[in-house]
Amino acid sequence: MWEVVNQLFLYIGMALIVVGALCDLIGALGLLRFPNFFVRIHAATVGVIGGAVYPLFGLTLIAFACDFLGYWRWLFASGSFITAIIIMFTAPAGSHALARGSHRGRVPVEPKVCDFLEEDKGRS
Amino acid sequence: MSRILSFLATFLLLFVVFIIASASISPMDIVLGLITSVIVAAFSSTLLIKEAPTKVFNVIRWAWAIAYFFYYFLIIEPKCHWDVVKRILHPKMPIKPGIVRVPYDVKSDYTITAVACSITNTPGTVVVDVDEEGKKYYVHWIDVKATDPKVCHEMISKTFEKYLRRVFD
Amino acid sequence: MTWTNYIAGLAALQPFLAIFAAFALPLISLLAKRRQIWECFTLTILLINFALSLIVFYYMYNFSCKPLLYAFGSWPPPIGIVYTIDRGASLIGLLINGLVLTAMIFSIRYMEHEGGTQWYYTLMLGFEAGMLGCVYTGDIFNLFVMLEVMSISAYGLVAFRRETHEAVEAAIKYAIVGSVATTIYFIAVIFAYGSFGTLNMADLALKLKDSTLPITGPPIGDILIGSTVFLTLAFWALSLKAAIAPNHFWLPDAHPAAPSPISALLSGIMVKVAIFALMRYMLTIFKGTIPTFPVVELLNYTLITMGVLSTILGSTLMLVQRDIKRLIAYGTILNIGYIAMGVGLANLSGLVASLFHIVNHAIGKALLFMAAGAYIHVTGSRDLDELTGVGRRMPFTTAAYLVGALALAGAPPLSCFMSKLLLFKAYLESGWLAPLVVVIVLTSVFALMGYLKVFYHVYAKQPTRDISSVKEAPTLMVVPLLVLASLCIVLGIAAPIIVDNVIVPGALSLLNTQDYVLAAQEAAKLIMEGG
Amino acid sequence: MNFEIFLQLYGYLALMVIMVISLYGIVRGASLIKKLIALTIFGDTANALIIFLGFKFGEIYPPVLPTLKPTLEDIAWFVSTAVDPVPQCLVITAVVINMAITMFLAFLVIQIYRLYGTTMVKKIAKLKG
Amino acid sequence: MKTKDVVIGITTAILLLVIAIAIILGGTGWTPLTEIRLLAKFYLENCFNLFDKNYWAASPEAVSAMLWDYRGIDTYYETAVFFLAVISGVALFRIAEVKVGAISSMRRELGLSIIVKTVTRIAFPLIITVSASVALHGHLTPGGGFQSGSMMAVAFLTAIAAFSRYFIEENLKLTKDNFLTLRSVGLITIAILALAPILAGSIALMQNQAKPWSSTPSFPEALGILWTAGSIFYYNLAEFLTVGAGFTLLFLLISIPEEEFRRILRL
Amino acid sequence: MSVEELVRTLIIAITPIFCVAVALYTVRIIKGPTPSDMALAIDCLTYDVCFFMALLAVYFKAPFLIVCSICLALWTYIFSVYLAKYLERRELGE
Amino acid sequence: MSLFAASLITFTLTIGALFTYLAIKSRDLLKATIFSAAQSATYALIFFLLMAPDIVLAYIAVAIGIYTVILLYIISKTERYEEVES
Repeated sequence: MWEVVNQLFLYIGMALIVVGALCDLIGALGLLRFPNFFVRIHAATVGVIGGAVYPLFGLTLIAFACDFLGYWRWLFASGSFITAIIIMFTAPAGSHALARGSHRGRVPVEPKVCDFLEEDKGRS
Repeated sequence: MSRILSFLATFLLLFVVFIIASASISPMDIVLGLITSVIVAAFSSTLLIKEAPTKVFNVIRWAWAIAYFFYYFLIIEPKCHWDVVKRILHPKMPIKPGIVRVPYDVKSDYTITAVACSITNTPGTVVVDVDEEGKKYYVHWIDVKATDPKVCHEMISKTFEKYLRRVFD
Repeated sequence: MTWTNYIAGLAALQPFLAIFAAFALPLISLLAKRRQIWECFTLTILLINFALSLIVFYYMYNFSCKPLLYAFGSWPPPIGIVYTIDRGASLIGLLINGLVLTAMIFSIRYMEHEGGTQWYYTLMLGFEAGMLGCVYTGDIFNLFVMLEVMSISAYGLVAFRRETHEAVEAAIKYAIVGSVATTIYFIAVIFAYGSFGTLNMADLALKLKDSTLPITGPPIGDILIGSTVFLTLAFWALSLKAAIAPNHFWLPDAHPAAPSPISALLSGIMVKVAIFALMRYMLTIFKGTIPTFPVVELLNYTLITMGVLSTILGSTLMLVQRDIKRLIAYGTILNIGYIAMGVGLANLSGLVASLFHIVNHAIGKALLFMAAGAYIHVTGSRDLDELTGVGRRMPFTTAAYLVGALALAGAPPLSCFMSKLLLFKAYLESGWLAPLVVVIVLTSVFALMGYLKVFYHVYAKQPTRDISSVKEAPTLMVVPLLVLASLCIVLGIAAPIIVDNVIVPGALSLLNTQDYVLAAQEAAKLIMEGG
Repeated sequence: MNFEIFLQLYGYLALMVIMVISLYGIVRGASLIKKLIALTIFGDTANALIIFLGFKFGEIYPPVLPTLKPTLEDIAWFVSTAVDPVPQCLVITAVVINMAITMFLAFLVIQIYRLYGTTMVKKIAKLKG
Repeated sequence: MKTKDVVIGITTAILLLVIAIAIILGGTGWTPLTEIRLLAKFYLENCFNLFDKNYWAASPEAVSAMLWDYRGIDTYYETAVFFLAVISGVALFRIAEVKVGAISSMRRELGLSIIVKTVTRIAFPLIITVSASVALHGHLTPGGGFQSGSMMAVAFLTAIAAFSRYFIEENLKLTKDNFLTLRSVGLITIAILALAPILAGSIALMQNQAKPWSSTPSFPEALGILWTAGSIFYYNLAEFLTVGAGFTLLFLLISIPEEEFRRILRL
Repeated sequence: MSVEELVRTLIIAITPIFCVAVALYTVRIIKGPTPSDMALAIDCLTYDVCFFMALLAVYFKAPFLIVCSICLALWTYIFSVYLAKYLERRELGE
Repeated sequence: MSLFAASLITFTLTIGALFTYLAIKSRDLLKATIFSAAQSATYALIFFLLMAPDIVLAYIAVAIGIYTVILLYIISKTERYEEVES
């Protein structure tokens, strides 16, 4: 039973890591290609959530399955899990704060379809 | 009473965090964890849990939270990722960015934050600002399909609110 | 454990205690908001330290001819950090303690109108600890840490008058230059560890002689290259800390900008601590041990050149200053030049002259700065033109100033005359370097002119403004001045006795690599065998 | 093995280049803040240099014994695989010390701006007269 | 200006060459290294050697053992450097207590948006707990007093950024005097721990375990189930408080608004 | 192929991808027209380094190295929050 | 030190040198601060690869956190642009 679960964990974890690496690459590409800061945030989200949180969860799963790490695999598991949770909490707050600060600091939003925040701020 | 409950809730949470952080359940870690959690909880319980600490002990809320966690990470996130990845890799970069208003209908700080974090964590939407009086987010959307607040709410944040209201509100 | 370890322990306790008191002082200042309590506390600690250093000094000169070793955490030399206290170190330690104590007593009244004196005293305690640690330590990395303790309190003290423009500006210049110097010293330590595989000074000396302490084994790298790079970088860093020209550029800004008692400490003793560390490296550890590549000799000649340069620079620039404290600060560069010239000779007579000049100059320079501080305290100005004539209303201060100035310029019966005479003699005996005596004589004359210029302005010149409100400085400021002045006279008159009984043994102990190494070896052997 | 030698030398060379660049920044930086940045980089590079001295080729491991009940074999394995702990100890001390100095310099820079209204070295020298 | 640039470039390049050549010629050992230095081997072999306790530090982490036992006095003075830097900063920014209520009520909008505030509220106790975990395992796993203390400072720093500096003073009821007190208490604990062997009759400052050549009462290796590695555990704990409080104190000071200072210094 | 070999091969295989990503982030940091862009790129870079550190800890079989990634994640958050605050207003402490 | 780790170190050091150069060159001090933070991140990875977890913990806290934050404080309290010398 445990054997099967371990194998499952291992393969899921490896798949997540591979996906994460690809997300990293694509996020970096997006960060390069996109035209302005606010659009780049989306690529950065791909890079952070897809490129760091998913693979860290995957690493947690792998650590359960890695017999060669011995007793210390619990430390691996807990460490990567805590890191993943921390990034999951803080990355959105950080990028939100950056976006808000940039918008107030007059970083250009062009190209854009609409900017209701600018309008609302202008009105009040 | 509520203060004691909030203290207890904070204490339990911190204890779990300590045990996970030290990755062992040896007697030494348990004793140290108890002491640390008591001290930290003593001065941060009011910070962490401002009102209605009974919510923390509600099992149904925790169940919803876990369900939401899996739903979010297994279904919503991959979908959004796939969408943005397509846009990045497409030679013409089909983007239509803009900042739209998204109204919300939740009460507590935690729900507002959780919904905002959920929106930000999905690629394609980023909360740029919050208007607490007008009860709306300003969301930067990579592909503006509609500018009407109702429709935006429908497309961006409805699912998150539905789950998170059950967890936090 | 024998009786000697307790004595070494007393030496090791001094910096520890000073830092302990510095840790406690902020707490005390929060609990008791009266400045008298802080002052009493600091004074008590400094008195205890002074008594301890006196005991160590007495013991070292009367009962022990070998260096004493103190092992922290009872770890023997190559494993842990040791303090090695020989006669020279105990002499400098006594000097440090005495001067800090004097400066502290002087500051009680001097700082009475300033806010935040608790931080001032805290930094002063830290400063003392840093200097003592630099002198006593027997570990090259510990020297780095202690240099930083000393430097950072010096930066803080220079910037203490935060509302004066030049103080903050001088502090930032000093801090940037000083931290570059200490980082370079750290790189030097890297090389020592890389090539020798040890951090202990005695072990370094042993490894140069194809021997070793237990555990560390033979050197790892090429000790020739390793020690060359180590010595060169350390030499540069320490010469910057010691303000030998051309590395003196920070001193004329930094030293006058500090409060006067701190200027006295900075000029009087801090630069000498760096010189002492240099002596440790060049004369005790690396002395004549690398026959194939004469790096030590090369550095000695460099030191002499730099010394000559600083004497000339210091003495000429002294004459054109308008600011009383700046003038005295240039005098420091001049005298550091003398000391460097003595050290550069690398023989007993040169070292004796240097060591005696360190003592004399420390006392004289502290006296001058404190007297200037008394003038400034009373009149509130540092410009010579505004100080004209105040000396007549302050007889004790002016008398003390005159004694100090004459002593520093080298007037015959006073202290520095003797040390300059020794230096003169050392150069006359040194063969082809003998023409350099001209420099000594000439710069002394310049120095005399510079100091007498101050005296002329302060005492002889007609006052340009109303000085009837000027009174003699408070007693607590005058007493330290008089004590230092009488020390100047005593050191001058009793010079033969002091040189024979104090300075020569100290210089001998500094030159005696054999005993220095033997102490470490014995400690290591004794402890390793479990006895 | 040759390739490893090349890598190690490249590491030293890169560190030297960084050190020279930062020294240049310290000497020639127009602003005190720039000097501060260069100073931090200089200190960090010195730290990296000493860590480079402590490493070795082969199987390596951090200098932490992963068990509380070691046997003799464990200790022998530990000694043969762990990297040099001495530079690490020195570097931690040096990092803290550099940080302390940088903090203090930062306070001084702010104070100098309050007094002089600028952080440019030349302007300060001019204002000082 | 160009010539000066060239001169500086050449001098720094000479430094580069000297050091690089010294390394390449083997000034710091053969290249590439496959063995570590003997002194380091000694530390590694003895820091947690249950079979020969003569030279042991009772801590399986060699770096912590070196920091607080083998080369303990270095760390003591390193703490002093940090302490003196803080004191210099306090002396430079010495200021009467800022009237808290007046200013915070004057300015309507403090801190960042509600999202960051709420995340900080959640993260604050969690970060402190994680840092405490690192501090309490400092003698067993990497990390120690300084590292965990600076992690604790993260919590207060986020609080300063996300709310404002008045948040710490008003909501947490911690003023800069409290931090100074906490810091002093931590430092005095360190000093007393270092002095304890002397008071117990040894002659060695900062002695952790009794040695055969210095057989005095040593720090107990463990308190019941709690392995304390002699004194290293207590040192780490005290340093944890000290560093956390020190950083917070400095950042509280530096985040006092500039207007306040200009008013006090009358600029 | 044993589990160990499998995992180690995987890690070595994805390292080039990681390096390319880091290089691309670097390009963005250098090009970034505004400080916000640079900060964003650094955020991504450090979070990726964070994940990579955890991965390498498995590769080196050194459990203690995993603590570093927690610390790095925390401080990166501080970095971005303070930069945001700088962009938003003049006094950082309010 | 395997070949794998050594080549990673080489790569990281190159990027670190690049960032240092940019940090010194940049006239915008805010950008210089960010460059130095990036340089610190590369150094953290190097320390990690050289198996020094203790240093990584201390170094990250100091270099990425404290230095950057304090430089931001300075820039916000003083001035952002370095003037070009004439």
